Formats: sequence, structure tokens, C-alpha cells
Amino acid sequence: MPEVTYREAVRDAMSTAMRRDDDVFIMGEDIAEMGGSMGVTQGMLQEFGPERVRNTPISEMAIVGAGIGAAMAGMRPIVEVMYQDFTTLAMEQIVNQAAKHRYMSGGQLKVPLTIRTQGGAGWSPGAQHAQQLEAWFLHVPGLKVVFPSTPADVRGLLWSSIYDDNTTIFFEHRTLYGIKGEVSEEIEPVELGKARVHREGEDVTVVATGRLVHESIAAAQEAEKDGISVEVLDPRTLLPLDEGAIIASVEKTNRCVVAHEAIVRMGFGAEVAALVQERAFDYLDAPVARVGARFCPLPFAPVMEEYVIPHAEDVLAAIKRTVGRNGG
Amino acid sequence: MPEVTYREAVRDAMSTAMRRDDDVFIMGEDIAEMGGSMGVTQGMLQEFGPERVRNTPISEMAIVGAGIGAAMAGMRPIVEVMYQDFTTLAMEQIVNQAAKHRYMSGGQLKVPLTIRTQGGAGWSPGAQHAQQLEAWFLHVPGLKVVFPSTPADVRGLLWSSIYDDNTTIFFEHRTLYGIKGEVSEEIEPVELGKARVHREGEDVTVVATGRLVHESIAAAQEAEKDGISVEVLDPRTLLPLDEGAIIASVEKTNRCVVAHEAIVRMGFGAEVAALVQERAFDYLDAPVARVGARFCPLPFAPVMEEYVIPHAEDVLAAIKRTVGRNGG
Amino acid sequence: MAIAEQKGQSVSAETLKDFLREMLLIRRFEEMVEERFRAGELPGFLHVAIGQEAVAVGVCRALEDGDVIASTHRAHGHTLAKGTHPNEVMAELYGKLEGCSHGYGGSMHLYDVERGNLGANAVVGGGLPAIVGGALAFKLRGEPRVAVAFFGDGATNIGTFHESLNLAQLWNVPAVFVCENNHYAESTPSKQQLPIEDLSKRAEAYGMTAMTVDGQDVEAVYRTAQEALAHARGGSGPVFLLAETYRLTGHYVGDPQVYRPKEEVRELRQTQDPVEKLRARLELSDDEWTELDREATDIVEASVEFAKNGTDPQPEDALKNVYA
Amino acid sequence: MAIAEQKGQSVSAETLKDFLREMLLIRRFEEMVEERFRAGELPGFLHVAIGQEAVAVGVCRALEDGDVIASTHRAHGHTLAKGTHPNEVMAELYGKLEGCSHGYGGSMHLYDVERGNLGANAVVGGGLPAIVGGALAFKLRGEPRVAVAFFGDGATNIGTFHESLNLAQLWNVPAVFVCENNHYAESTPSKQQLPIEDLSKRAEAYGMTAMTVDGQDVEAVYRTAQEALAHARGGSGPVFLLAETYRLTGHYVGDPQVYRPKEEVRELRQTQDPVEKLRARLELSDDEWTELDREATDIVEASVEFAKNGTDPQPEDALKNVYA
Ligand SMILES: Cc1ncc(C[n+]2csc(CCOP(=O)(O)OP(=O)(O)O)c2C)c(N)n1
Ligand SMILES: Cc1ncc(C[n+]2csc(CCOP(=O)(O)OP(=O)(O)O)c2C)c(N)n1
Ligand SMILES: [Mg+2]
Ligand SMILES: [Mg+2]
Repeated sequence: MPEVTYREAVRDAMSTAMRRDDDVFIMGEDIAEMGGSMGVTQGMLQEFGPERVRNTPISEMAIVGAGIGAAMAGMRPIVEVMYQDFTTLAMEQIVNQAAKHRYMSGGQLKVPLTIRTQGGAGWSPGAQHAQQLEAWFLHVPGLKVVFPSTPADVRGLLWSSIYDDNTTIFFEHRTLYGIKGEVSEEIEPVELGKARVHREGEDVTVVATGRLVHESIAAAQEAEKDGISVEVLDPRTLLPLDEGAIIASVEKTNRCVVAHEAIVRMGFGAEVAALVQERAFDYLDAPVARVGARFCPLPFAPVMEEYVIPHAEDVLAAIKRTVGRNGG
Repeated sequence: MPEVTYREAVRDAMSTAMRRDDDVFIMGEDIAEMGGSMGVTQGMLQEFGPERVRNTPISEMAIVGAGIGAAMAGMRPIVEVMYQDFTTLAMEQIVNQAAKHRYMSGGQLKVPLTIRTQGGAGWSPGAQHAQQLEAWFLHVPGLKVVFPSTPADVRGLLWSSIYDDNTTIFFEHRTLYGIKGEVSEEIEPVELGKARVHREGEDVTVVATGRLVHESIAAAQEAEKDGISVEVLDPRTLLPLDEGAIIASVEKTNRCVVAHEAIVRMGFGAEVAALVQERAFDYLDAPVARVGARFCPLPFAPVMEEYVIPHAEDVLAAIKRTVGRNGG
Repeated sequence: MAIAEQKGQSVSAETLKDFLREMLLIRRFEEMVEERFRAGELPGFLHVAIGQEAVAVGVCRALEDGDVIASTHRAHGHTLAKGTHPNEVMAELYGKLEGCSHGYGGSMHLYDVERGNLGANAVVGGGLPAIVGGALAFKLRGEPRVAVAFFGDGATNIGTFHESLNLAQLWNVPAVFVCENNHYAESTPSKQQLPIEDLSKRAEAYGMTAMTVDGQDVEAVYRTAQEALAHARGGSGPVFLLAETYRLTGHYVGDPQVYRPKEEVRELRQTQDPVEKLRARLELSDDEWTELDREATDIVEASVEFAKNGTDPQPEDALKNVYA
Repeated sequence: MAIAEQKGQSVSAETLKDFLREMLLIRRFEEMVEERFRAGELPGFLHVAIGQEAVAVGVCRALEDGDVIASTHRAHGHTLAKGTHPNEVMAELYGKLEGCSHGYGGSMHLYDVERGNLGANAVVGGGLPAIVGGALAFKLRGEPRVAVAFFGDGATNIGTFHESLNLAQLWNVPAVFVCENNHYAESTPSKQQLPIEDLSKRAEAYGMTAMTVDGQDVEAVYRTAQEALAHARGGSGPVFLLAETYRLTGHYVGDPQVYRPKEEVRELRQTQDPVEKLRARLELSDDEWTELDREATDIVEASVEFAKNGTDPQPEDALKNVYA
């Protein structure tokens, strides 16, 4: 099986879809000659031309909205929002338009749009270039939300998002573009709404997303040295969420930690904690522990940024806290 | 003590501040001659004139941003965003600018801006005119978030918001404008971050916000007939949150229900459930139950809308489910 | 401001009479909406287009099959003019499954995709970007179709308007942006919300072709719309079509209009009623008029019957149509 | 396009030499930033303004005490020209407490409120509405101050730009909007992102006074800025000040610029370098030049020393300054 980077896997899903399907095209800022600010779309202009690889002005509302209109007209556009922080400019189009047209029309319309965006800290971009805002979109019926952590998942899930008949907000993590992983020759679609267990374990379930999947696996390996057996589960799709997989795992381990780079307060972990205590209350031997960014904007100075965002040690500490606690 | 409506209480807080302080002024769509789409600012143009009661074009980004700039220049502007659904247009200004200027400047700036907005269903406005989006803002360090449910609270909290040196997102509920309540002659500021217990009880704590405070009090009275003693607590400020008051109450009752009109998934209730199980795990005899809107956009047809948003019966059902459950 | 002098051959009296029929239908429909709302039968939030019928009819009659529109909170006229049966529109206002949005949308969210109505939007400017995208799809597929957005003067103040027209011109897509300047945004008169008087100047920021027309003259609207559509369809780029019109009622049904003098409305009703103007122009006899009026009224009354006899959704239907 | 012919009395050679000193300081500072970045000493994401020094200096020297500015991701030049000491700017780039944002902001978030710099914004267009609000505050208080926003050609495509200029004109606030048209938005050349060539047309949509100037000629920028500021300060309303300029480097430090031919940059460096243009105009002897250059270089080298000897924040400091 070939090894590709996360970045190449994203490109491969888009290019393969565009080769087989004229209705698929991409729009975004600096995605043409420059190949995107993260280099994801490199070479696509040369292969598909400027009509299907559309460089746009700095107009987040209009490019997301143009994607909505093209999707309503039967195409399957992919819009790139350069940084997740700029989705704040497109919230009206995403939340009031893309998510609701099907519903408001009583089922007449569908909006098969994929909005790719990226974010993530660890490189001192400052407060407006690395936020993790995925939690907001889980509060919006009509959207699907995907956040893959490996090359194979990002390729298979992007494929499924492109061919899903609903609007998908597709989150990529800035610091994962360079990681490598094996993928199949042919694209294997990954079904939206299915979690993946990266590592089986008996003592505690760590539900992790994005970069924290890798930090959690590292933490699990550390914990093993102390005889703690950790199951690491990546939901991959946050909406719809594979609640069954999470609950089944917690019913086995009786303990749960949830980890993401986003801020803890009102983050995805809050929903997981609420769900787990609702659905597995009698199984829980300890409270669900949350790991995430501290409650402040992202600071510039590396020493402060390092302190604000979570790392393997933070997951490990939460694992030990949770496992060490006496049953409730 | 005089009785005033929730609407009058909002107006009184603004007018009193404007009388005593030239730095306070209001901006918004149709707030002048028309007195606001909810009639909140009626008469204020006549009293304060068009320079301080500023009718604006339909430009949510610019009017929120102009509030930010005026606040940075030392004033205390109040911006009205006509419907909460339109805050989606101002997310960039609120989240990347208002919430972060103080931090990014290393403490040089402050942004004493108050953003008033309203929402709430029950009158068939459809999918784009009654969303409850307060949860999003709890995920944003630098903001304060207030959601009062009574005339006395709305007046005292708006006063504190206007004079707070940070940006406050101030949520009013559309269906509460007409309710009456006693207030003191002089404005009594209500400290941000302090919950209010509306009703003491022994068997279960209901944490409720906005319209659901009233629905919860009604449900509590019903429950009492079945011998269930319900404590109803309104946090009033969602950020900062009075965690101490919530935890203390749950440690007393050992059971908790959280109720709001917003969608359950990723709503404020998720954060409360996560916090309560984290901080009062050993006290909980039942999972924290969440009451909120069903997972769909707001439908137009009254029968459907009625079904989607929560009412006293839903709170009552959750209370009974929670109290009826055997200790965990 | 400069009114585009009229191109193309003149419109036959028959066609004009047909336009009048349509405009009168819209007028009677809107009046019935006001009446039924006052009677407490209609839920939600209603905005009628009394005074703006000539824009809806003039533009929609100039459309070809396959062209699409997006409308606003003031959507009844556009929707009827685009061919949705009054029964289906009225049923929607009553929240029935037979409604054009099956009871999910309501007055501000009228859809009829089969007839090329991509939906009315309750967010000012919210529908404009999708019209750019629809037009882009037509262009990419080489389909000779045009996408048309209706919006008001107030909408020209919002960022979505700017980004949409800018992108449409940059990409030269077949779109027509119909601005209905009724000189108010809710209670706010032009001078309180617009820094310029001639709104066609908005188009200069994009180098976009602008056409201005008297929105109370349905023939002028029709001909200018034909010209704009031909321009866009022919690949010459999008057009900003400015129709100067008047709102002869309140912003919403029930609006006491404290913000404008009663005389203003009274005078406008005498001088700027597009239905009366066309009636005068056609020199209809009282009998002809009464007959046309009767027709329209019958259709509207029937639509109320149809709506009242419609099916209420089941509560649980609310959970359908969230996802495709 | 039409370049505003220069008003006011000409600028003395002394003053121009002083401008050169400032521009050269910015140039050497930016070059040092590129060098220290390549040396791996600077964290984050850096954008230098090499080629655009005349705009920063010409505009900022025309400001009066009390005037305020908002800058962009390309902020070093504006910040230095507004009077922040190079030590404090460099210290910020190194993430030190002595930095002008105390290590919380970084290159894209340089602030110096005491000197009237309300901050640089990493969101394109993000700072414009606050400039309208700042200007409004000055107007409401009757203070003779002007608020100035810097932004690029690419920023004229975003909705925030439209809403801000529209509101500024409607309310006639004392603001000047300085558009630095360097003909690129990151990798995207004008023709791929702008439907018009003459960006001053953007102002016509608001009926706003527009002035266009050669951004490589610091005297022209200075005089035009004086005129624009006098206009705004005098209560005649906001001004759109368009400076035609050139980015003589990549968009960000390290940008391989695959999107433009090497010759383009080489030629621009020969024909459009504002520092060289001014040097030639002043007919400086090699000794004078070498001395000026030495001065600038010394200051910049000292700023690196200052920065490196600065104090790193404590990790926990991250939790400070979230709330006032
Ligand atoms: C983004 C947004 N802001 C505010 C509103 C509230 N609102 C509804 S209609 C309206 C006025 C619209 O004026 P105009 O565009 O001229 O259309 P008209 O009502 O005159 O037909 C306003 C402010 C809204 N629906 N959307
Ligand atoms: C809203 C937003 N979209 C995209 C970006 C990414 N970005 C940073 S700079 C830039 C180009 C800005 O071009 P211009 O306004 O001309 O300024 P210049 O870089 O030429 O100085 C872009 C697209 C951003 N920072 N903000
Ligand atoms: Mg209008
Ligand atoms: Mg540029």
C-alpha cells in the first residue's frame, strides 16, 4: 500500500473526484497558481484549469454562498476557507442558508457543498490564525461536520463529504498536513458518522479529535508503561456522531477522557461528557475528564502558546486522574 | 415597588445610563423613529436625539465594529442586533475583534461594548428569525454573555453590562418583553456572574435560562403536587458562569436538570452537564438531564414549531425521569 | 435619475392586459393576506408588496424557462409572478402541507424549485451569493440560463451585496440583480441609510452594467428586464437593474408606520399605484375592470378556501427534511 | 489613472531627508526581519512591506497628535512610521514582554495605543469598522481627530470594506481609508480578484471623496495625505486615499513567488523602489547615503540586540489580559 501525506490525501480525494465528475470543482483564495496557502491544491490548476480551480477574491461570504448556489443548481462544489478563523465571516451563509435550505423548502432542495478549512496552533500564528471552532457547527442541524486525523481517513472522508447530499464542514489540522500514512491504491470511502478505534484498551476510553488523536496515542503508550490500558477512539465525524461506538467503549472501560485542541469551555468535549453521563451513567467509575485549550485567546509568544494548547502530557495526566479515582 | 415590563426595564437601564453619562449611546436598525422592531427603544430618539440614538443601515458587521471602535476610543456604546440570527453576520467582529483586542494588545486596550440582541420562538417566524445561539459565545474567551429572564434582572444586568469594561453579548428573549415584574425605584446593578435561585427545593436542581426559567418554575409547581421539591436556578450570566452556585445546589439535591430553548446538541446544557458531573460526580444520584429544542431548524407551521421547542411539560418529564431514577 | 429609454418593440395591449391580470391578482392576494392576518388566521410575520407589483410581473414575465430567481422577506408577489399557484402560496401562509414549502418555510421562505424559485430569504442580502453560484453553474455547464436576485434598497448596504456583485462581475456570470428601491428599509428612509441618491452608482464600484427603470410602469420594467436578461444570457456579464418603486403599505402587516406621515402614503397611493396606472393606460371600461377584478378576487378567495381545507403537518414531521 | 496633482507648498529638502531616514529605517528593519526569520529566530508568520515604505511614512508624517491608525498583517512599516521604537517592534517579533504588544500579539498584531496605533489586524478588512467607530467617537465628542485605516487592494473585495466606507460616508465621520494597491492579494494578481482597474471607483458607490497618488513618491503621498486629513478633520467627510504601490518581495517571508515571473520583481526593484527614487531625487552624495544607511542599520541591529536580551513571558502569563 502506498504511503502518502495528509496533504496529498486531501488533494487525491479532490482530484480523483474531479477526474470522474464534471460537477465537482473547487473555489478558494490562492488555490490556483500558489496551490493554496497550505499547498494542498498544488498542481490542480495545471491539471484542471482555471474554470474548475477557481482563484477567488477575499470574499468569504460570497465564495461560500456561491458554493451554496452552485450546489443547489446540481453541482458538487468544494470551497476552501483558508483559515478556520475566517469562517466567522461566512457564518450567516453556512448557518442560515446552507444548513436550512433543504428544511425551509420542505425537502425540495439539497445543498451538496463541501467547505474545507484548516486551523490549529503550535506555530505562533497569534490569536486570529489558529482557532479551533468546530464545536459551533455541531449546534446547527442540517450540517455535517468532519474532522479527520490520518491520511487514510482524510481521503476517505473527504470523498464521502463531496458525494454527500448535504453541506459538510470539513476540518483539516494545520500541523497534520505533513504526517504520512498508508492508503489503499483505490480510494476507499469512509462512511460519515462512523468512529475509528485506533487502539484497544480496557481501563479508560480516550475520545480524541484532530491533532489530539496523535497526542492521545502517545499518552496511551506512556500510560501502558504504568500498566494502564487505554482505548483511543476518534469519532472522525462530529456530526452525525457515532454515539454507539463511544458508549460501547465506555461501558467496557467504565472511564472516559475527551481530548481536543479547542477550548474546553463549550467545546466538543462538553457534548461528549454530557452524552456519556446521560447514556452510561451506571457504568462510569469516574467523571468524564476534559482536555483542551485553556480559556484565553491564542497568545503569540511560543512559551505562552505551548502552555495554552494541550499536549500528550495533559492527556496522560487526565488518564491517570481518571483511572486513579475510586469508583463513583 | 413599581411594576414594569421586561421591555420597559431594558429601556430604563439604557435611558438612565444615557442621562447620567454622555459616553453611552445606542446604535441599531430601526431603533429611532420606530423605536426598535420590538419597541424597546420607543421614545429614546425624542429624549436623546439622533446623535445618540443612531438609526443604522443594514450593516451588522459595520455597526458592531463601529461599536468596537467607539468603545476603544473610550465610549460605552450599546449596539442592537435586531435578531440573534443576524449575529451570524457579525461573528468575525465579535469573536476576532471585540473579544481579542485587549489580549492581543497585551492589556493596552479595553472594549466596553454592549451588544443587545433578541430571539426566541413560539410565534412562527420560521427558521431564520428565532434561533437561540448563546452557546457559541461561551466558547470565546474575552466575551461576557448575559441572558436575563425577569424585569429586575434584565435592568440590573444591562446596567452592569454597560459599565463592564469588556464586551458583553446581552440576550433578550422575544416572548418575555411583555412580562411584568417589580423593580426598585433606583436601578440596582446585578453583578455579572452571579446566579439567582428562583425557588428553593430539595429533590432536584433545575438550571434554566431565558424563557425556560418560567417554564421550569411552572413545572416545579406541578411537580410539587406529586411531592417533588424542585430548586430552580437561573445563572443569568452564562459567561462568567456561577459554577459555585450550581454545584452547591446539586450537592444539596443530588440531581440536576438543565433547560433552555436552544437546541440540546452542543447547547449550554452540555457545558452544565459536563461541569456538574466533573465537580459533583459523587453527589449525583442520576445523570444530568438536558431539556431543549429538538434537532432541526425552526419550522414555520405552528404545530411543528410547538413540537420542536421545549415547554413546561418537557421540564416536568425530565424532573420526574431524574427523580424517579435509582441512585447511581 | 436617468431612466433607460425603452428598447425593443412595444408590448401589445393584449399582453399588457395580461400583465394587469397578474398584477391585480397579486394586489388582491396581498389585500387578502392583510385581511386574514387581522382576522388572526395567519401565523408568523408577513410583508406584502402592495405598490411593487409591476416589478415582480415585469421582471418575471421577461424570464425564460430555466431561469431562476431568489426572493426576499417580501416574497408573495415574486412567487406568484414566477408561476406558483395562489393556492400553494396561500396554503404555505396557513402552514399546510399543500403549501409551496409544505409548511416548513412560511411567508419569508416561499420556494418552488420546479418553477425556478430557489427560495425567499428572511436575511437581507442572504440570497445574493447563491444567485452568483447558480449563475456560475449555468456558465460552467454552458446552459443559456440566467439567475435573478430580487432585493431592496436597504440590502445594498450589506456586505453580502458587495461581495456578490463584485464576484459576479469578476467572473462574468449570467446574473441579473434587481434592486427594488422603495425608499425605505423598514422604518428607515433613504437619507438615513444611504449615502447616495442614485443607487445605480453602486454598480460603478464593480464596473457592472446598470439599468434604471420606473418600477411603477410594468411595460418599462418588462422591456428593461428583457434587455438585462439578454445581456446576461448573451455572455456580456451581469446587470444591476434598478427599479424605482414605492411601498404603499407598512413594512409588515400591522405596521402603524409612525415613521412616515399619513399624507405621504395617501399621495403615493394616488400618484404611484402601478395597477391604477396600467388600468388608466389601457383605458378599460368599468365593465372590463370589474370583470378582471372579479376574476382575481375569485382566485384569491378560492386560495383561502384551499388553504383552510389543507392538511396540517403532524408534529413529528418537524424532524423530516433536516438532511437529504 | 488620474494622479491628484499636488497641493500645498512643496516639502523642504530637510524634511524629505528626514522622510528618507524613516523609509530607510523601515527598509533595513524589514530586511533584518527576513534575515532573522531565515536564521530561524523569529516564530510565527511574517509579512514585510518592502516597496511600500513611502505610503507608511508619507501618511503617518501627515498625521497630527491624537490621530489614530489601524493596520494590517503587513504592519511593521506603519507601526514604525507611527512612532513606535524599533526596539519595541523587534521585541514583539521575538515574543518578549518588552514588545509593543508585550508578546501577546506578534507581527500581525502590533499595537501601541499610547502613540495612537489601535492595532494591526490579521483578518483582511477586520480593522475597518473600528476606524469608523473611532472616528464617530471623535465626532460625537467634538475632538479634531482623524482615524486612519490602512488596507490593501485585496481588502476592497470584502464586505467589511463596503459596510465600513458606506457607514463612514453616511455619518460623515473624520476617517481616511488608505488603500495600498500593490496589485496582489497574496498570490492573486489584480485581474484575478478585481473587476475594475481604477480602484478609486470603489468610492463612487458611497459618494465618497477619492484621491489617488503615486505611492512610490513620498512627497506626493505626504501632500495628498495632508489634504485628505484636512478634508476629514474639517468636517467635509471621509476620504478614500488610493496609493498605487508595489510589493518588491513575496507576500510572506519565505514566499517562493511561483505565481509571478522573476523578471517582474527584478524590474520593479529597478524602477519602483521608493527609497532609491527619493535618494536620487535628493541627489545625495555617496557619503551622505552611507551615513544615513549606517544610522539606520545601527538602529536596526540594536533593536535585535534589545529584543534578544528581552524577557520571555512566563507560561502562566497567557491567562492574563483576557478580561479588563
Ligand atoms: C441581515 C438582516 N438585518 C436586518 C433584518 C431585519 N429586516 C427585515 S426587512 C428589513 C428592511 C429591508 O429593507 P429593503 O432591503 O429595502 O427591503 P424592503 O423591506 O424595503 O422590501 C430589515 C432591516 C434582516 N431581515 N436581515
Ligand atoms: C478575511 C481574510 N481572508 C483571507 C486572509 C488570508 N490573507 C492574508 S493577507 C491576504 C491578502 C491580502 O491582500 P491585500 O489586502 O491586497 O493586502 P497585501 O497583502 O497586498 O498587503 C490574504 C488573502 C485573511 N487574513 N483574512
Ligand atoms: Mg426598501
Ligand atoms: Mg495587495
